[in-house]
Amino acid sequence: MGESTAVLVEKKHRTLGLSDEQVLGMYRDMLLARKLDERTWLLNRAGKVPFVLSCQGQEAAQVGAAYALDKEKDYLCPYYRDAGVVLVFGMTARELMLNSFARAEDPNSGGRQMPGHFGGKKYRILSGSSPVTTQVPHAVGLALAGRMEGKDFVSFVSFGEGSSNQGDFHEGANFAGVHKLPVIFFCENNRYAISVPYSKQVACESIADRAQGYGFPGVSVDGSDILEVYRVTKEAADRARRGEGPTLIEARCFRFSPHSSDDDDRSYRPEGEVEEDKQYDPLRLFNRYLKEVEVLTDKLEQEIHDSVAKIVDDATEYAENAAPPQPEDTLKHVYAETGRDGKWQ
Amino acid sequence: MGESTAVLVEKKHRTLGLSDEQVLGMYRDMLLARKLDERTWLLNRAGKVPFVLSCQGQEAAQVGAAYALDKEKDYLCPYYRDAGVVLVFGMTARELMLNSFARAEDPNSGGRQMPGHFGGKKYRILSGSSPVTTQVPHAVGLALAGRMEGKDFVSFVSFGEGSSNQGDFHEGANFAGVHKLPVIFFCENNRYAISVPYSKQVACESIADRAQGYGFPGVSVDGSDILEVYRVTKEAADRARRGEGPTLIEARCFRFSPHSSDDDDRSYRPEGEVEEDKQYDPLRLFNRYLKEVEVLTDKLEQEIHDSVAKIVDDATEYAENAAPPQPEDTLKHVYAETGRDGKWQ
Amino acid sequence: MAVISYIEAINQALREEMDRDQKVFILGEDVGLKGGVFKTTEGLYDRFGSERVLDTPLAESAIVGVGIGAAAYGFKPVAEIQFADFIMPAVNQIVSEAAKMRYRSNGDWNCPMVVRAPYGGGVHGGPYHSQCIEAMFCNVPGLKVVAPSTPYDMKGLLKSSIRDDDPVLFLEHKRCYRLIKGDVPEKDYIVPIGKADVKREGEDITVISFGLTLHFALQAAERLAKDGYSAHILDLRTLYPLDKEAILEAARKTGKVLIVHEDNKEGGIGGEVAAMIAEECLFELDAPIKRLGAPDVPAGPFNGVMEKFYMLNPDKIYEAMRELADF
Amino acid sequence: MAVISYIEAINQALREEMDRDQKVFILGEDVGLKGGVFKTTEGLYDRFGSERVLDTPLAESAIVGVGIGAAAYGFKPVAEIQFADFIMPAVNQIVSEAAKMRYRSNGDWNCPMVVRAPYGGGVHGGPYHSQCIEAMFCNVPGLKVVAPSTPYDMKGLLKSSIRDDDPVLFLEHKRCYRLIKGDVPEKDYIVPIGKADVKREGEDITVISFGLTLHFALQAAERLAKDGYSAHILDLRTLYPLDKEAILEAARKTGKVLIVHEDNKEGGIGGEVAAMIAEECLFELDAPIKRLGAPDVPAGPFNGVMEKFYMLNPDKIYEAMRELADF
Ligand SMILES: Cc1ncc(C[n+]2csc(CCOP(=O)(O)OP(=O)(O)O)c2C)c(N)n1
Ligand SMILES: Cc1ncc(C[n+]2csc(CCOP(=O)(O)OP(=O)(O)O)c2C)c(N)n1
Ligand SMILES: [Mg+2]
Ligand SMILES: [Mg+2]
Repeated sequence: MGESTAVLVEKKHRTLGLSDEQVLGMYRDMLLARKLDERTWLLNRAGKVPFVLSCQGQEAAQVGAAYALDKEKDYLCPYYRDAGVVLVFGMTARELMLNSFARAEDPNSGGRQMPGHFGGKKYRILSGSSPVTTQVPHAVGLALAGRMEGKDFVSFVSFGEGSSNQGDFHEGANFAGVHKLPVIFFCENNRYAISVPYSKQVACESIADRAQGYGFPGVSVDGSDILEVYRVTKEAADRARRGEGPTLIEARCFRFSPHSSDDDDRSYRPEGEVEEDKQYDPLRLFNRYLKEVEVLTDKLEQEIHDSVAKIVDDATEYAENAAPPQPEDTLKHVYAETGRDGKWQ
Repeated sequence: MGESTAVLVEKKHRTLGLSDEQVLGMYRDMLLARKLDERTWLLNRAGKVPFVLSCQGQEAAQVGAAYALDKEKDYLCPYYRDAGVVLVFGMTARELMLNSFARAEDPNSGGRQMPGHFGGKKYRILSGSSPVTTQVPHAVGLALAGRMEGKDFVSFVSFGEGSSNQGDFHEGANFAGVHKLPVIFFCENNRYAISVPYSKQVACESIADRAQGYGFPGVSVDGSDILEVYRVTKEAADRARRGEGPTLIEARCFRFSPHSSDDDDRSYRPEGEVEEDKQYDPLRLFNRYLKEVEVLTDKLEQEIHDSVAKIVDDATEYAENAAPPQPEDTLKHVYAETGRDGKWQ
Repeated sequence: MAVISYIEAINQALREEMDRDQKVFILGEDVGLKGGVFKTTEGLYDRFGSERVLDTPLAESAIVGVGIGAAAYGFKPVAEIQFADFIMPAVNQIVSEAAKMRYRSNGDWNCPMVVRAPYGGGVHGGPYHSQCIEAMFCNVPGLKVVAPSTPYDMKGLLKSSIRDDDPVLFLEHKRCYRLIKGDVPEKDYIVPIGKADVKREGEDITVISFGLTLHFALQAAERLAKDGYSAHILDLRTLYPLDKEAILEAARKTGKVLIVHEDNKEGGIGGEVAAMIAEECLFELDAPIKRLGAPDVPAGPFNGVMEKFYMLNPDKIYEAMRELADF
Repeated sequence: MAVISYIEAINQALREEMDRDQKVFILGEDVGLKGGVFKTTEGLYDRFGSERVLDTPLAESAIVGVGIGAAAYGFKPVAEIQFADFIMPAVNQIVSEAAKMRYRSNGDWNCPMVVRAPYGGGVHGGPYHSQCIEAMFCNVPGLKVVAPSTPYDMKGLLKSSIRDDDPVLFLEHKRCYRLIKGDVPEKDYIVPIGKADVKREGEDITVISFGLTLHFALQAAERLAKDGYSAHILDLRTLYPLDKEAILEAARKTGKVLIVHEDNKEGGIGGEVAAMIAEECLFELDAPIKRLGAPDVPAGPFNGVMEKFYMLNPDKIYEAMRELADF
């Protein structure tokens, strides 16, 4: 029976059209996200990195969703935990570490924003801010722009479940629904908004229930199951590209870390909860799957882990030694500096 | 068969626990709302009243809902078309006309606000403003206050379907859902937001669909059928008073007038649409029902119409002759004038 | 040159810019089929279609937020807020997002969008269709705030704003829409953002204003001229960042300054104008820097008697000008 | 008297007012079980329960809007905005609703609520956890804006604000939370809203400030004293409406005025302060009215080097004070 399960499970990624190389890539990206994250906590405790926002527990949701998109043309409006998403779209470990160290070379903001505030035109990642959920209408605007240009890209926006209670979620989703725009609304529901548990945030069973009010499908998916996340996101992307409009996806995740490096979650999380949640550690689950289907051998696993460790070391060293911005850089980029006709000088 | 229908129908208001007197009162209030409204348009065209916002076509929804509430204790956050709601709660024709003429004595705002911006502490009507949907969280706050005091009143808030697309609708409804507060969210869906038709405002079939995202029931009702509106609102009020939380009601209405006296709807409404909609004139439908069940006789009808006409004349005359505010009144009521401890002087 | 109204200038600027650049599009409530509640977008829906003149759901934060996304992509959205009073739900998108997009991304992304908003009183609009909202936005680096007073400036500044690479809050005084008329060239021209303009040369006192009150001041200046005093009148045109050089030059010109705006006096942008002068050319002044604004109560009671009391008019401005001239 | 911190003063004021008046309650994000992200509400959840210390959904417009409804009913809500930067989604509820409730209802309804918001930089917060937001609200009749600098004022002003019959935007400088300590009486007292306070008597120059920069100015004054100059320092405490009388008196006292605030210079509230002086006592001045604020770029780059460049500090303030003293 172990055999047949393995075969059944094996069918899973192949059925989804994912090659062995691809799932290994997914595994590697999850692992890289996790390991970079763990490193930033160490750096934070060592006083080298002033702030950390974690992706731990949400890597399957992030990497699974990102793999379902087209890295060559789709647009992202990620949120602060989405290291897993931006890594898949090409942001390098060095770039993420430059971001954590707030170095001049950081492509996200040149050290201007807190870590986790992603952005990069070359990756089609729209710069994000701290006030939650503002990115939702932006994603709708990107999709609208694509539609007006006759492009077939999809616009992907992610946010926490707490953030889905902001007006901007409602207004953005409704706009996309009315205009049937190619947007994927991706909610990473880790059941906490800082200290506030799900039951004090929303009264519906699933954030996906909200889609009905906007006239498009809502899907809830196990966010620890990377292949399921891939599957539903791929379906949403296909729908969107076919011109059938938006989808709301809720990925049910866990938050393994405190909200941020400034938070102490012991005051509000039941003892033992995190440990229990870690049963569903997406990394471990995917590792197990890949071994069961014999795509990941012990040797390969070792190689991947070694290579990821090297990448993390290299990124840390590179970023730590990179130059900070110049003080006067503070004055740059408030407005465009060179003019076109009629422009500010 | 005509007979038996009548009997069946007759059962309707009785089944709902409404006496003949009550339904006649409802008819009278609908008629009064309609007639006052018609008069203000005449006054507007005559240059006497600078602005009109109409309730025509929505009277059944308004009066039906208001009758289902407890006039002695429930709180209202109505919107600008809700003459029918506030009349039931005790606002007089004179007061409404004082509002239209912007007189000093106007209890809503002393001539400070445009007509249709209702408010009156004595009626438990919280003062409303022009930016749409801001009243939704207010109603939730009133309900929260009642809950904290152990009161059993219900808080009723109404708004157009266009306004249900504002963030404040979402945030307010979600808050009420989480805290299971006694709020009735009452959407008067007249299928237009000024010139924008329903299809360009929302993509869901009914505004009531949105309730699912907040974990409470959503009901769509024929807003031209006053008894149905009464029924569903009564149910919602009972639920709320039993501590079972909010309800979202969509009343499907028609807008018989242009958006306001500043609007010309011929540029955007299909020709003949209003005429067709008038088949469902709630006043006519209720009149027919009351006659079918023989509660309204021709004689009674005449009496009611005469008395309403008199009330409208009296209100008009009274308000027209009432004093305007003093210019310097402009400076009053920015802050409290007399201090308590620690207060602004 | 043709004489057109302030509102016609808006309509022309929009049409010409949309003809000129396929990336320009309009979004807002009732801007399409209806042509806007004031008719500023009249005829554009027919000419450019429902995609480029987009009737949106009733949701200001989304109107601006969706515009930001499209602008970041490379479009040039012109978002209409139906009344400036209703911009409040969009403050987060304007201040936190549009204005900071370039800065926070270290110049990687930008947000070339215009947010048009009809502001001001004198139209029986009550407290929510009368407000001046500029002060709220004239402290937001990354944003530009423009408020033209004449059809010529309107057309030229709206074009500049649409062509600008950064977000512009574009304020139109709704009382001026049909009241103010003026010469406008037939051919394409622009008026640069960031430059104030002397609307009347004079020697005795300097009046600094913009919008409706600028016209009132011009009228008052005529009356003052009969008293034998000549007023120098500067139209700010851009409210943020202010044209400091022009302000100081105008102040120095006469040494007596009166700042006039329709907004409440305390916290109105007149404070910044006065402060610039008091910081940079205090000793060139011959009189205290005077400001005239609305009383510090919420803008615009609906009742006509109260509205008149609240609003400035040429007489009230004349009194203040005369007093300063006599000083 | 006991020496307590600025943040302790907040916590005490909240606790005492909640003890004193059953109608006072707190609502906001993470204010309950967690005791607030800064711990301002620590211990209150245990003492008063989940209903009077309400953890809300993540939705600022609802936090304020629900508060307004409860305040209109007769409660005294104290709404917490987690960081002042996140007040933007609630601007409509604050400006259109809370501030205008009394006026628009002709005095029939009112809105006695407090909106607390931690503002200011110097905490490695980046562009969205560092902003000064007062300028946006200091032009809104019906609203009061309070920003204490010391534990004594904090406790007394928070009590006054909670007892006030009108809405108060209550600004707490988050860098001061644990940095600033001071004497606070054991027994109940209040500090009146609307009154500025002389924090240091002096003869040579007048410095007008509030918040963190007030403390920097006090430090700079010590250094300046060694140069032989004495600085008179006024703490605004209430930012809207301003205490004009106290401002003019302080300006007259020395004839040389420096206004200092952490916010961007252009459009900051220093403009209004300077304008009041330039309008009312220009000829009593011996020097131009100087202002010192942040450069006109979005507040608070995250990187420490840039943040330091952006923020004022005692040295920068000393330089400006010395220059004015030498004038
Ligand atoms: C408008 C706004 N309000 C408050 C905050 C402070 N804040 C940052 S993250 C957060 C909780 C977000 O919860 P959720 O959306 O569930 O995302 P998660 O962090 O759990 O992934 C809060 C309250 C903010 N960033 N923006
Ligand atoms: C925030 C805000 N934006 C815009 C407006 C202008 N406006 C007034 S009513 C209205 C349409 C409202 O439509 P709906 O909610 O369907 O109500 P209806 O008038 O149809 O009853 C608009 C756009 C407003 N009052 N407030
Ligand atoms: Mg969460
Ligand atoms: Mg409608």
